[in-house]
Parts: sequence; C-alpha cells; structure tokens
Amino acid sequence: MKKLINDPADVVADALRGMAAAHPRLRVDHENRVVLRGDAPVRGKVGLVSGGGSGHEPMHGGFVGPGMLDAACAGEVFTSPVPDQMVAATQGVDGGAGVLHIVKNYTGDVMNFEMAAELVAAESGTEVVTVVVDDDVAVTDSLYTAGRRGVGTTVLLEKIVGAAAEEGRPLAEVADLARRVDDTGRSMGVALTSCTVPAAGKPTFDLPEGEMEIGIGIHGEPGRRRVPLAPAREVAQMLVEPILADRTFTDGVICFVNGLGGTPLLELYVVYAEVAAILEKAGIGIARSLVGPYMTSLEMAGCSVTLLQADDELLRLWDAPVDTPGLRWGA
Amino acid sequence: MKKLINDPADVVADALRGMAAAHPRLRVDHENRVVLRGDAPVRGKVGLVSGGGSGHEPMHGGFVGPGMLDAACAGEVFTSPVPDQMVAATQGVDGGAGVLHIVKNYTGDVMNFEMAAELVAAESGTEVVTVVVDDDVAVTDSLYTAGRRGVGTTVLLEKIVGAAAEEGRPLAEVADLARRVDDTGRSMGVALTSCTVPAAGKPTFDLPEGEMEIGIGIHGEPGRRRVPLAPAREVAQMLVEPILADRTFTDGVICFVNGLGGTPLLELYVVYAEVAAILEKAGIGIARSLVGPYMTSLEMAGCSVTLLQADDELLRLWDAPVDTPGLRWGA
Amino acid sequence: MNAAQLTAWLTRFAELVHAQRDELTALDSAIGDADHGSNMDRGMTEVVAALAEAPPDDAAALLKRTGTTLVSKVGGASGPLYGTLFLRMAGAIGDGFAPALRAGFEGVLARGKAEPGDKTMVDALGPACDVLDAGGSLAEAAQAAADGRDATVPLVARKGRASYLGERSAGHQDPGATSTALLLQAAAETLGGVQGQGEEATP
Amino acid sequence: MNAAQLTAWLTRFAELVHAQRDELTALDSAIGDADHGSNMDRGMTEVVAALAEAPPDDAAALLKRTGTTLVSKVGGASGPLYGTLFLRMAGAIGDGFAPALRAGFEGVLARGKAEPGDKTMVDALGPACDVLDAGGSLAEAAQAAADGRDATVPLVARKGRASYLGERSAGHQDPGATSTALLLQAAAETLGGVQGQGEEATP
Ligand SMILES: Nc1ncnc2c1ncn2[C@@H]1O[C@H](COP(=O)(O)OP(=O)(O)O)[C@@H](O)[C@H]1O
Ligand SMILES: Nc1ncnc2c1ncn2[C@@H]1O[C@H](COP(=O)(O)OP(=O)(O)O)[C@@H](O)[C@H]1O
Ligand SMILES: [Mg+2]
Ligand SMILES: [Mg+2]
Ligand SMILES: [Mg+2]
Ligand SMILES: [Mg+2]
Repeated sequence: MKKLINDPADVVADALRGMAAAHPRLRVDHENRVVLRGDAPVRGKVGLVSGGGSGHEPMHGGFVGPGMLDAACAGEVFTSPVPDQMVAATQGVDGGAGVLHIVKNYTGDVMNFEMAAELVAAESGTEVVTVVVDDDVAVTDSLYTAGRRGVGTTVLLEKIVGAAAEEGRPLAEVADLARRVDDTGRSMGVALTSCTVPAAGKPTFDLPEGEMEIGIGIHGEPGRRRVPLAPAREVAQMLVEPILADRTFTDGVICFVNGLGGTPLLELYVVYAEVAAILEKAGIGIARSLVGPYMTSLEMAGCSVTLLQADDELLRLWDAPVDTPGLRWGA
Repeated sequence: MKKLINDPADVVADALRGMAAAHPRLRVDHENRVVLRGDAPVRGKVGLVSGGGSGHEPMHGGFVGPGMLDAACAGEVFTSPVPDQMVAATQGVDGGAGVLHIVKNYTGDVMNFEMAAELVAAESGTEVVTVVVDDDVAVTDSLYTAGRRGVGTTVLLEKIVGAAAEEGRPLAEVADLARRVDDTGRSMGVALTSCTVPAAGKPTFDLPEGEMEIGIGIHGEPGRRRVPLAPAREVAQMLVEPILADRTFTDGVICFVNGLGGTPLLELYVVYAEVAAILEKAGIGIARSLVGPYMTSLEMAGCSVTLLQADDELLRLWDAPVDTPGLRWGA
Repeated sequence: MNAAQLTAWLTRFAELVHAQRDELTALDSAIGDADHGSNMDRGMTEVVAALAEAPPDDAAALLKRTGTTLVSKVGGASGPLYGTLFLRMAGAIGDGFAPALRAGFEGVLARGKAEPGDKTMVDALGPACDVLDAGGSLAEAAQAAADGRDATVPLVARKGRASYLGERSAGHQDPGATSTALLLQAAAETLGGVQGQGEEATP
Repeated sequence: MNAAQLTAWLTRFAELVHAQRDELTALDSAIGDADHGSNMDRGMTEVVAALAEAPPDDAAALLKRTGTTLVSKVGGASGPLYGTLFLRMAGAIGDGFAPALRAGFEGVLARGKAEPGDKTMVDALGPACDVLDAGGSLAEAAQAAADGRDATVPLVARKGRASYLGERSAGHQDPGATSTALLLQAAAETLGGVQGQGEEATP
C-alpha cells in the first residue's frame, strides 16, 4: 500500500486538520468530525447536513459553504459516520428553520442517520427531514433489496438544493426539491482498478490487466459484471445506455462525468466527448456539464456518468453562486 | 495499461473534443490544438499564452478564461507543443497590447516557444515577451545545465499574472510581474508510483512497493533519489525543508499542495496539515492556500508542495475573479 | 447473568474479533467494502476500554454501555446493528440470556429490516436464538450460528452492501454472519456453564 | 547528392526509427519522459508521407520540407533539434553532404546550446561530422556516431531532461544520441557509395 498518510487509524483526523488549515472559512469540529460553514447556524435558513464514509473527497466536506451544505459528517474510510456526529452537525446548523439530512442510500448511512434523527427528535425541537439519494442504475431496484445506491446525483443535488436553501425556502419545499432532483438523476460507473482502504492495507478486489468492472459503486465494492477493457467510445456506451434505458431524458440535461480518483482529467474529457456524442445522437441537449473528480473512491481508476433532467428552475439554482472548496462559482 | 481512451494516438484530440463540448465558453482550435477564451482576442489586453505537453490537466487548457490565460497549446502527452500551435495561439489572442508567453523551463518547451517567437517576429507586428518558469528546487541550478524545471509555481503565476493582464496593465509590467512571481516561488515533489504514457503503453519507471522518488518532475522522469516510503509527516518535511533552504520565506505565503493525479484529495489534506504545521513552527504564516490536483502527471501517485512569497499586491491579484474550468472564483 | 460474566463474554468476543480482523475484512472485500474487520475491531476495542474504565455493576447497564459505545464508535451497518442488539439485550437481560438475545435479535430485525436468507448477520443470530429458546446449550447455539454462517455462502444477498452484487454475491460467506458466529462462540466459551433459560450458572 | 538519394536516406531512417521505436522510448524512460520513440516515429512517418505526397525535386527543397515537417509535427526537444538540423542542411547541401551535415550540426548546437560531453545527440553527431570532414566514409561516420552514442553511457547529463537526474543519469545511454546514430547508419546504408567531400556517387 502506497499512501501519503501517517497512521491508517488517523487518516480521517489528519485530513480534517488539513481541511481546517486550508479553509479558514470553514469550521471543523474535530471531536465530532464535522465540517461546518464558518457562519453556521445561519438564522432562518434551512440547514443542510450530509455525510458518509471518508475517501470520497471532495464529497462531502468539500461541499460545505454558502450555497451548498451547512455541515458534513466524516466517517471512517468507506464507513458511515455515527449518529453522534450527525446530531452534532444538526444542532450546529439549526438556524430555526429545520434541517435536511441528505443521505446516500447505503444501509449503514441510512441506519445511522435514522438513529440520529431519533436522537434529535428525543432531545430537541429541531425539525429534521431526511431525503435519501438512490440514483445508481447499476443496481436492480426492488422492494426486497436495499434498493439503489446513491452516487453522482448526490453532488448535483447538494448544489441545487443548497441554492434553494440559501434563498430562504422553507424545509418542506427544500425537501421536495431534493426528492425531485433525486427522481430525475441517474448514474452508472465503471472501475479499471480497485482502491485500497488504508486500514485494510491491500486492494479491495483484484482486477486483472485487460478487464474492467461495470456498475461499480464508490466504496470499492465489486460491480455488476466484469468485461474486457474497451475503448472509451464503448465504455461511454456501456454507461449511458442503461441510464437512458432507465428513464426518458429530453433536451436540457446536466451531464456529469465524474472521476473516481485515479483517472486523469485528460481521460475524463475523452469520456465526456464520447458521452456528449451519444447524447447528441439521441437528441438530448446538454444544458450544463461538470467534469472532474468530485465523488471519488480513493485512488480507484474509473469514472461514472450522471444525467440529470434539468428545467429552468433547476438550471437557475445550478447557476446560483456557490462557495465551497470543491465547487465554487459566482462567489 | 488501463486507460479510458480510444487510440493512444488520438488521446489529445479526443480530450480537446471533450473540453470543447464541456466548456462552451471556451473556443477550441482543433486543427492547431489550441484552447482559447471564447472572446479572444480581448481588445487592448495583453494576451497570455502558455502550453506544454498534455497529461498535466487541468494545466494549461483548464486555466484558460477571464482572469487567467487567453490561450493554451496542447502538445502530445509529455511532449512540448510545436511552434505552429504557439503562433496560432499568439495570433488568436493578440488584442493589440502584445502577448506574453509563459513557458515552463524544459528544453523542448523553451526551444519550441523560441522558434514560435521567431516566426511571429518574422511574420507579424505582434510584440511577444517570454517568461520562463523555473521553480523546482529538486534540480541543481547551474550555468552548465538546463536549469530548474518549471512546476507548481506555474499555476500560481498564471492566476496572478492573469489578473494583472485583466486589469489592462501593459506588457512590460505584466512580464515583470511574471518574473517576480517566478522569483518568489519554490516547489518540490514526490512520487509514490510511476505514470504510464499512453503511447509507451507501460510505466515510465518502476517504483517498488515501499519506495518513493523524491524530487520528481511532472513528466514521469525519475526524481533525484529513491528513499523508503515514509509517513506523511516525514514526507512533508522532505519537501518543505529544501524549499526553505533555498529561499527565505517570511510571513504571508501562498501554500499550494498539488496532487500529481493518482493521490486522493484525502491524502493531499493529510499532507497539507503536515506542511502547515512545519510552516507554523518556522513562523511562516499561510496567507492563502490551494489543495488539489492542478498540475498532474497523468495517474502518478504523489504530490508537490509550492510556496510563494506573497505581498499585498500578489494577494489582491490572487483574490481577483477568475473564471476557468480548473480554477474559478468571484465569477 | 452478572456483569462479570458478561464482561468475560465481551472481552472474549473482542479478542476473537481482533484475531480475525483481517479475515473479516477479507470477506468484506469480496462482497463489500473491506471494512468489517476494522469496524468491529475498533468498536470492540472501545467497548473493552469503556467497560474497564468504569466497570458497570449491573448487567443491564453493562449491555447498554456496550450498545451505546458501538453505536457511537463504529458507524457503517454493523454499528447500528450490533449497537441495537446490545441496547435491546439490556432491556431484557433481567429475564436471562436467551430472552435477552432474542430481544436483541428482534432489534436487529427492526433496525435492518432483513429477513432470514438475505445473507446477513440475521442468518447466524436467528438460529442461535432458536436453539436457546428451545432449551439448547450455548455450545449448541454457537454451532447453530456457525452453521447459519456457513449457510450464507450460497445465498444471493438481498440486504446490505453485498446486495449490489446481485447473483455475484453467491459463493461468498457473509462477513456480518461471521462476526456474529464469533459472538456466539465467545458466549459458549465464557458463559458455557450458563443455561439459556435465565438460570444462573452453578460454578 | 540528389533528391532521390536523400529520399532513400530519410526513408531508411524512418524505417530504423519505426523498428526501434520501443527501444528509443525505453531509453527515454530510464532518464527522461518515455516519448523519444514516439516523437521520432511520429515525425519521420510524417516526413515520409510529406515527401511521398509531393516529391520535391531538388535536394535543398527536400531537406527544408523535412525540417519544417519535423518542427511542426514533433515538438519536445527532438522536434526543434532535428528540425533545425535538416533546415540548416538545406542551406548547405549544394556544397555536398559533409558540409551540409556540419551546418546542420552547428544549427543543433546553436538551438540547443549543448556541448560535447553533455550526453545528448551532439555526442553522436559531432564525431560523425569530424570523420566526414576528415575525408572518412559514411560507414566510418556511422561507426563514429555509434561510438559517440556508446560513450554517452557513463556521462552525467547536463542538458535536456536527463540533466534533472544529476549523477543518476550516468549508466544510461542517451536516447537522442541513439536516434542520431540511426540517422548515420541509414546514411551509410543508402548513400554508401557517396563520398563525404561533395562529390557525387559513382554508381
Ligand atoms: N439490513 C441489514 N440487516 C442485518 N444485517 C445487515 C444489514 N445490512 C448489512 N448487514 C450486515 O452487516 C455486514 C457488513 O458490516 P460492515 O462491513 O461493518 O458495514 P458496511 O456494510 O456499512 O460496510 C454484512 O455482512 C451483514 O451481515
Ligand atoms: N539542449 C540539447 N541539445 C542537444 N540535444 C538535446 C538537448 N536537449 C535534449 N537533447 C536530446 O533530445 C533527446 C530527447 O528527445 P525527446 O525525448 O524527443 O524530447 P523531450 O526531452 O522533450 O522529451 C535527448 O536524449 C538528447 O539527446
Ligand atoms: Mg463500510
Ligand atoms: Mg517529452
Ligand atoms: Mg463493510
Ligand atoms: Mg523525451
């Protein structure tokens, strides 16, 4: 294992020290491992809290700031944070207008956020609404399973819903919007290599030269199937096709090509070119785009494609100012 | 070799198609492989042109836009662009106030930009001034060698000088500022793994488990020495110490921890924390920071540290709005 | 069932988890995210430390402390699930070990919404509870948990992270069922003389 | 020296470069950035194509076309250096091959500012020019280039990318000197009968 860390047990705490030092406008609660807006709680604004296992940076801590999240809880690498963290985050951002929990649909995340919401309900008057993101078309959606994973749509959702909260909209509206964004977003990923969880010390899985995993998640969990490595053109097809088969997209989408960590931006642009070509052929115009490593899986090589059906309102909120370490414009 | 590409011979052209599709406010001259501001040439503004081998994205194409570069030339992977590209870029951004060539100090880059400047001088009345960036303390600086490589300072320089050009300052002033920034910036890098040039098809060098290369460049060229892998705390020391030995830094630096491509942001923050601790102990306050993969070496794992001695003017220019795919704020 | 006995049980469980940390993580690598070993080891190390720091003097307080420690130190799926298991046991330990374990099991079912056969820790815990309820010994319960663990191998996961693999999850042993089998093994080793029906052990 | 002879030379050089592309890149991997093989191969493939598309009918035009093609297709250090070599040769080919190569060599020195012993292509090109100037044959010049190439192995690089390695560059053969040795080998093979002194070959 080759990593720029001190002790695997300290990697999250050490990284949070780095975030605190690099971003003085954030406030880091080191004890609870929560990254907060420096000015939290913002009076009268719905507080947006997310979080999850570490190893996906810049998500979520890098998306804390005006126009996006109010707080993010950092779990151990690939391990959901614990309820105490979520309670601290919720209390830290409660400006009197309630708090939205944005939860990616993983059993651990869902249960821990659930327990946190129970604790908050028992201890304080803060109103909490939870929205679960489940946009990964690689996973069969079924009543009898844990359902789909939350992946790329989470980034777009946090940005869009963050803008709505910043406008001062009430909790119910903000939560409805979040559900609508989740509803209209779909993602699919591919891995070319595994990643190595620091505490595990070796690659989570073995992916021989010449093979790739289609339908990969963001925790190094194996994908749906293993296929021979293919040119970017075909890989793009393998990612976009199931997305288009799952939902009807019309003109005006947000197209997000996300790097999983180990794939150079150069290659992400190659993939983006192919995705754009496929969409053009399908008559689906791209209204906005995002290309880069925003939701990573440590140093995994690979990428994911997310399409989100936008409309004028979503685009307006997408374009609104955002000021976070990971995503910044208009501010 | 595991890459999301089509044909190794097409990787640069394909990525430029992706950039063009993803960033409609840029203009891509596919024939010459030049990325330009959509509104270039800007009347009366000094044009800023840079470029270099591909494989370092977002540098340089991702730094084209208001407040930073006017154009960037993309060479083959790790190969300097050719003079024709630089001539096309220079002509494309000449708004009547002259053009600054920002060249990283590599023999190939220097010679090709030199020939381009000769061609421009022979063919048109455009005034061209060239500034060479050479900030890598890993390399012994000597009259009898090619001198130091241009690395991390380039990113900071393009931002700062871009802001000055945007203010409408004359070419001579802009060039002086660029030289001053180069003068005050120092960098040092480390690699944990090699990268693989697509056309070569295999890793440039072999770096066994448990070893790292200190003083690495950004083209996969081997570093100055190979040492056993060490905790981030010691790695930070190995990078910062030679920087501080090379130049006296006082309070108020821009501290840039750059990812070489394959190192997760999580780890870059771990390194940043250690760098910040070293600087604090040395009494050198950090005025601004930048953490992320801005000048990469394909999928190489590793990082570099750049310190730049700032003053009020440099900080004001650093804080000025910038609107590029790779670096954006205030716009 | 007194606090000292439960402490011995949990200490032994912590030892087993620590010793098999890499195996648990390896199982989780195959069909999950390679953290079950470190999750459980981190959690049980904290539990042992918490119990040592201020030893609770009754069984219920001890189990509650164990549950809250796991909930607040582990995260992931195993934190809330094992945490709930012990928190619910705390409320029922007065009735004896078997009823407490049954209550804990029901807590796990309520929290995780898994059913038997979903390839989770439920598949090891459920059979163990059944054996104890039927008057079986802890050794028999541990055997039932181990059998349940082994029976997860051919199953297709329907809950937890392994469920994303669909058919590909078949052929691998569930990490959570594996750690639960260790929990029962620890019980058999440390509470061996104890009958499941709420009677105290005769030393 | 006529255009057909030079075309044969350059075509043979392109063949040799193509055949040894991977070896050139491997040498550049050791002390550089792993692109010398692809740079030279890309450039010479373009040269051969350009000459085939519209064959220049005099030697100077042909060399000029070769130089401009390399300058505008290769990039890196080798593009301007080999480009300059041929551009300068174009101006002196009227005086014969040896003076032309000498002029090209001086262009390389002026462009790259390397000196003999800096571990660059200069170390292969210089000795070859010296042999030709002294009336030696192309075969002897090719041998001198090959010896110069071999002599780069122990040197510490002082120019080009390998110079960043300092002492560590010693023990590796310079890629540019290696491609230059191929250039002279191609000359010996295709212009073999041609004397260096500006006389035409007697067929
Ligand atoms: N819904 C559930 N109900 C019961 N057990 C579950 C459920 N989801 C997961 N598990 C158990 O948790 C184990 C995984 O734990 P762990 O790896 O620590 O958490 P995570 O899956 O969050 O990484 C699985 O092997 C399974 O036995
Ligand atoms: N200043 C110089 N003068 C002469 N030859 C040089 C100089 N710099 C580099 N070279 C030659 O160029 C070769 C490298 O070429 P190449 O790999 O194609 O370019 P780059 O170094 O830009 O990647 C070196 O092996 C050396 O022979
Ligand atoms: Mg986990
Ligand atoms: Mg090169
Ligand atoms: Mg797990
Ligand atoms: Mg090279």
